[in-house]
Amino acid sequence: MRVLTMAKALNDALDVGLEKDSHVMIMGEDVGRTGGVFRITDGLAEKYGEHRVVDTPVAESGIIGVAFGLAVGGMRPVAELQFMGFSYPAFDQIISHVSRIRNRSQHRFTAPMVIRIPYGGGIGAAEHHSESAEAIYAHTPGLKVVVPSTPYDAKGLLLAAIADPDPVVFCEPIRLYRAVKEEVPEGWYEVEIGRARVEREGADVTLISWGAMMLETRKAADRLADDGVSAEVIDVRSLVPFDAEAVTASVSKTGRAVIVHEAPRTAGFGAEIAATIAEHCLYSLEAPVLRVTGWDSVFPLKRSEHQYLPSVERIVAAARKTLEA
Amino acid sequence: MRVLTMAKALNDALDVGLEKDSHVMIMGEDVGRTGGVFRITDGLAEKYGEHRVVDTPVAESGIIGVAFGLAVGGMRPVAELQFMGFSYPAFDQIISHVSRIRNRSQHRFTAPMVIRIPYGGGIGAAEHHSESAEAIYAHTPGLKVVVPSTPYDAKGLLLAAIADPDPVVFCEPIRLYRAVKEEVPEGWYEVEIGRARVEREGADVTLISWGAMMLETRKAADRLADDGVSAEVIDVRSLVPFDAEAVTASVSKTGRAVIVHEAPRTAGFGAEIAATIAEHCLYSLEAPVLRVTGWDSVFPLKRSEHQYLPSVERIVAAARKTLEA
Amino acid sequence: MRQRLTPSGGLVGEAPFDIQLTRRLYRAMVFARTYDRKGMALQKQGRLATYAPFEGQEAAQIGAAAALEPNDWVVATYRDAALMWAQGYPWELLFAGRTGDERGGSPPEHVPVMPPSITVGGHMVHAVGLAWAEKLQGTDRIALTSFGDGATSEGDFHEAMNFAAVYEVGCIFLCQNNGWAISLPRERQTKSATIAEKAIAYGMPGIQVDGNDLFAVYEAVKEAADRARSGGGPTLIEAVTYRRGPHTTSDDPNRYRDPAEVEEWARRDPIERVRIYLSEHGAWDDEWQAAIEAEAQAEIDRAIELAESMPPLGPGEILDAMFETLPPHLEAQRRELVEGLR
Amino acid sequence: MRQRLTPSGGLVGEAPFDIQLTRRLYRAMVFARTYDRKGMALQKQGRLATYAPFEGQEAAQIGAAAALEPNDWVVATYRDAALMWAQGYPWELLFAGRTGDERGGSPPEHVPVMPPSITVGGHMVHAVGLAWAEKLQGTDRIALTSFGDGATSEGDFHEAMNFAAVYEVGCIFLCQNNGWAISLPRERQTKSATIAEKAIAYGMPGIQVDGNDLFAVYEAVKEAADRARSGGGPTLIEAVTYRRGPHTTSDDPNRYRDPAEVEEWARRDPIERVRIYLSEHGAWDDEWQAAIEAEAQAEIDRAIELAESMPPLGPGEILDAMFETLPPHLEAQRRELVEGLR
Ligand SMILES: Cc1ncc(C[n+]2csc(CCOP(=O)(O)OP(=O)(O)O)c2C)c(N)n1
Ligand SMILES: Cc1ncc(C[n+]2csc(CCOP(=O)(O)OP(=O)(O)O)c2C)c(N)n1
Ligand SMILES: [Mg+2]
Ligand SMILES: [Mg+2]
Repeated sequence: MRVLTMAKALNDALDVGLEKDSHVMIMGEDVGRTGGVFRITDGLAEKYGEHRVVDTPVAESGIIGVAFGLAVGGMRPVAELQFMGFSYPAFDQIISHVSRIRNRSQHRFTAPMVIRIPYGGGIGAAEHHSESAEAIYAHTPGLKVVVPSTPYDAKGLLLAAIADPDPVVFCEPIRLYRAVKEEVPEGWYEVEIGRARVEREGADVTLISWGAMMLETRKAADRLADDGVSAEVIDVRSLVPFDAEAVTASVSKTGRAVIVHEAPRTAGFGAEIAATIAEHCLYSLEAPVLRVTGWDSVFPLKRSEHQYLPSVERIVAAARKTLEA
Repeated sequence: MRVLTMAKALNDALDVGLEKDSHVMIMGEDVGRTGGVFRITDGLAEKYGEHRVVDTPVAESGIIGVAFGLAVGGMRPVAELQFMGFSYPAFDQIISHVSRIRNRSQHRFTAPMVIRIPYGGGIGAAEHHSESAEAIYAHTPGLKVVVPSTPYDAKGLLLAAIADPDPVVFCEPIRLYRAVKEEVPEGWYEVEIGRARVEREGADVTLISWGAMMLETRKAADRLADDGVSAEVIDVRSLVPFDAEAVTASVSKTGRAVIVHEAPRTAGFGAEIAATIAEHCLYSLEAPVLRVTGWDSVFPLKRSEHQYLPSVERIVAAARKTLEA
Repeated sequence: MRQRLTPSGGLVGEAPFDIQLTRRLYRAMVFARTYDRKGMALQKQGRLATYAPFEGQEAAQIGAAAALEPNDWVVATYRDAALMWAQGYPWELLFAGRTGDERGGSPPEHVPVMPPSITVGGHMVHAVGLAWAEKLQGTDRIALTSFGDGATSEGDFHEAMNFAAVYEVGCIFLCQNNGWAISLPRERQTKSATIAEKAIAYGMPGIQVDGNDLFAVYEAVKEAADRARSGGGPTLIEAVTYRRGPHTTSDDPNRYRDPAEVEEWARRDPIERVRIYLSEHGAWDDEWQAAIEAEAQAEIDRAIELAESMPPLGPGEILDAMFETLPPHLEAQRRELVEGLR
Repeated sequence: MRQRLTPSGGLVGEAPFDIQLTRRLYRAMVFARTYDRKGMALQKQGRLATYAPFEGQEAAQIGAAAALEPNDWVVATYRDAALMWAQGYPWELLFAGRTGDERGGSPPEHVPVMPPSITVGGHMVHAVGLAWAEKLQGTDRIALTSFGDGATSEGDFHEAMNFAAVYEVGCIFLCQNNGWAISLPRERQTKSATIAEKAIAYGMPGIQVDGNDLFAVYEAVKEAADRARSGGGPTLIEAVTYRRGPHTTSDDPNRYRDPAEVEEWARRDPIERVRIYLSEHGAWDDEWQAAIEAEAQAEIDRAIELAESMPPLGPGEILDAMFETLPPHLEAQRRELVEGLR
């Protein structure tokens, strides 16, 4: 089987999606001729034409609002917002319209569309280019919110998102685009939206994360293993619907939980997970539920990025703390 | 002392603010001649002139972005967004600019401004008019987020917000504008931002809420008292900074917590509070931390509002559940 | 400003259609006004939530719809009940929305009208997307979006106009400039002399018409529709009219505007001028007037009855349209909801 | 399109200022280009994060700044280093920002220039607010905001223009139309024939000038500044220029544009035409050129050294400018941060 990066796996998913259904179209800033700033749409405009892979003006609200109209009108748009920091001008369209039309019209109109958003830090990018606003979308009823951390999941989840009858915010961890390669099947396959993945079984503590932070989380589990601590690692993959069952089953078993994300801590999605655990696993808990997260600050510029992002050390230290508790 | 509604107390705070500092100005849709759709700015344009109480075009991003420029330029704007549902078009300005300029410029430029946002449901309003998006603002580093539930706090917190050197999102529970009256001092006084208020002491369970849900929460505490259950009631008042100390002190004492808010549950601010409790009070907890919240749905229209809003019954039932656990 | 029918019913140039159609549209305007006045009255009785009246804007709405084909898209606002109805949206659903029932947003399958937009400005881009979807799917359906003068201040107006022109989609932008955005008069919303000239910024034709003139509105929209349908792209139409009532039933216009202005505009009534015209052509009499008013009354009464006899959404049903299939957390919340209502 | 100086250095009409000032501005443009090329070179060495070059746009930026008073506000973008520097922003801070240091956003107290906007379109409203603040405080300071052609597609452009005109604030909107928004050419961004004519939509004067023409840009901005300062309100200026480099160092323009276009524009170089003009007036020679190039090189090198010798923010300092005083939760996080770095 072909071994692909996440970037290529996503490109492949879009290719397969465009191929299969003539209603699928791609739109966004620079997605056409130049193949997107991360080259995720590379070659697709040439292959499918500029009416199916459409460069748009620099106007995020317009992109999402027009994509919404396209979706209601029978198309299956996959809209790219260049960076999560540039999804904010489209926020009103996403929250007031995209997420609500099915309810507003009681199923009469629907917006089956995908909003692809490169997100997260760790590449020394300029201001606004390292945002992690997934909790904001997760707090918006009517959206599904998905974050792959592997090439296989990226393709399978993106195809599931394209097939989904409801709008999906598809968060792509920039740092993972080219960080790892793995085998990715050809053609159409789906990874079910709403299922976490227990990436590694363990007995002593559950490490819960998603997106690029899976890199550090995996390493932290390795580090803990070296010291004889058996960490279970869960890749959440889907924030909405959130697989509460997978998380509570694991924490009920291990009695300890550390949640890792790079978004700011306060009211981040880690809080939701901790709250879920506090509600459902209290009697199994042997230690406080800890969060290792970005700080309640602006994401720093290149020189100070390392101060912000959760490190392997911080994750290991938190896990140890739960073990000592 | 005068006995005022929250609406009048807010009007009074603005009056005192405009009076005291000629840099204070009010801007927003219909805030001038007609005194705002909720009459919070009633009479102020007449008293201070239309250059200090300014009607704006219908353009929320413009209102906040221009207010931001005014603040950086030395003014103290108090911008009104007509309903929280109409704060979304301004979201980019709030998150990308208002909340960040101090950090972006390392204290060189600042945006001391207040964003007043009527919010919440319960008055049978049209679509988009009953939003509770406080968690989104609370998740935005660089903003303070305040929610009064009494006329006294409303005035004191609004004056504190006007005096604050940093931007404050000031959420005004629509349902409380005219629901209760209380004594409100004349002139300038401040209620410190960042302090919760233990509204009622109790021993058995802590009920934590803010905004309009304080009405139901108080009633639930009464109902519980009738049955011999002593509930401690905390009005959070300030989501950022959040008074974790007040909450953890209380829950450490009672061993039980029920958090009440009307925003959708997933990733709502209740999750943050539950997570804080799960981290800091685990060894005192005698029951799972419960949340009584709005559902993960669009806020329903008038005829079904009662299905959505947390009721006294639901709060009482949750408290009982923690007591039976 | 284009005009075909003066306030005193005089024709300027030629009538765009025959007397039969004029009578039909006159009748539609009478229906619309009946609905609107009933809406105001019902709200005062507490039977509707906030109501936004459109009295005085009937020609703009009925005239525009008359120029469309039955399956053209309409994407309009809280003040566009007449337009939406004329394109097929049933009165009872328009009422149902106002009683505070989600099902008011769900027109029958064959009606190409979106539920009314409550946010100002955000819906125009949707019409652009719909028009584009039709173009991509090779149909000849077009889209008309209606909005107020105030809405042109929103950034989304700009983005919608720009996208429509860039992709040359068949979208008609119908601005009902009714002089006010709640309490803000047109002159203080924007410095451009007209709304129509804003079209220049997008390389799009812009037309200003007398919005109280059924013929002129019809003609302008027809021209735009023909252009749109034949691939000529979008058009901005400014229909100059007036909001004779309050912004909504929660509003008190006496706080900010001179009643004399309202009287002035009452004299330019869009229905009366068609009545005079018809009358002068021997196509109107008291009897017919009484007959259509009675019909209108009956139809509107029936619509209210239908709307009010709808049982409210059952316990838990408020969650049922959040997704095509409820995910587990919503299933759980639904159970909790039903439990909590017991 | 207004022009005062042709690509071959010929004067059209009169020069807007004397030879001495022309020499000063020529020198400034040489400094700007030196900075810009150094920026590209340093990025390739990995010493700067992404860099957005402005080669070819020097006249637009230096000409605009020359028409301002020293305390007028400038609110500009990632591609406006020359403009910002000309208004007092130190080179070393411009570099510092590009190395990825927050202190690059903190100009000295007396410099009325906002840190560069990285988001497209969102900063223009800020300039409107600043200009309004000055008006309300009774000063005669005005504000100039600079942005690209692509930025005019954003809703915030529309809202900024509209607010500026409605409140008649002293704000100059300077659009550097450099032909491209990353890979999207000007013609596919919007259907209007020019950017300048978008001003009509706001009842504002709009001027299109040759943006590679120092004299024409200066003159247009001066005219707008005079109007703004005397209470005449805002102006939109479209400076037609060209982005000769890539969008940023992460971009490969060969994927989407014809190199012939770049060559074409190299022949319209904004610096060269001033050189010819000066030379023809006996105010330029090789020696002086060598001297100012050396000065520029030295100043830019010193700036880099300053920027690179800045120690990075110390542990925990990334939190210190979140609020005037750190609230308890940030104090706690700060301790956790410092702890975690040990
Ligand atoms: C985004 C948004 N902002 C504010 C409002 C509140 N609001 C409702 S109608 C209105 C005025 C709209 O004026 P106009 O577009 O002229 O339409 P009209 O009501 O006159 O028909 C405002 C400000 C809203 N509904 N949506
Ligand atoms: C709100 C927002 N959307 C998208 C981007 C990504 N982006 C950066 S520059 C740019 C193109 C801007 O073009 P233009 O305004 O013409 O300025 P230029 O780069 O040509 O100077 C884009 C799309 C951004 N920075 N901000
Ligand atoms: Mg209006
Ligand atoms: Mg450009």
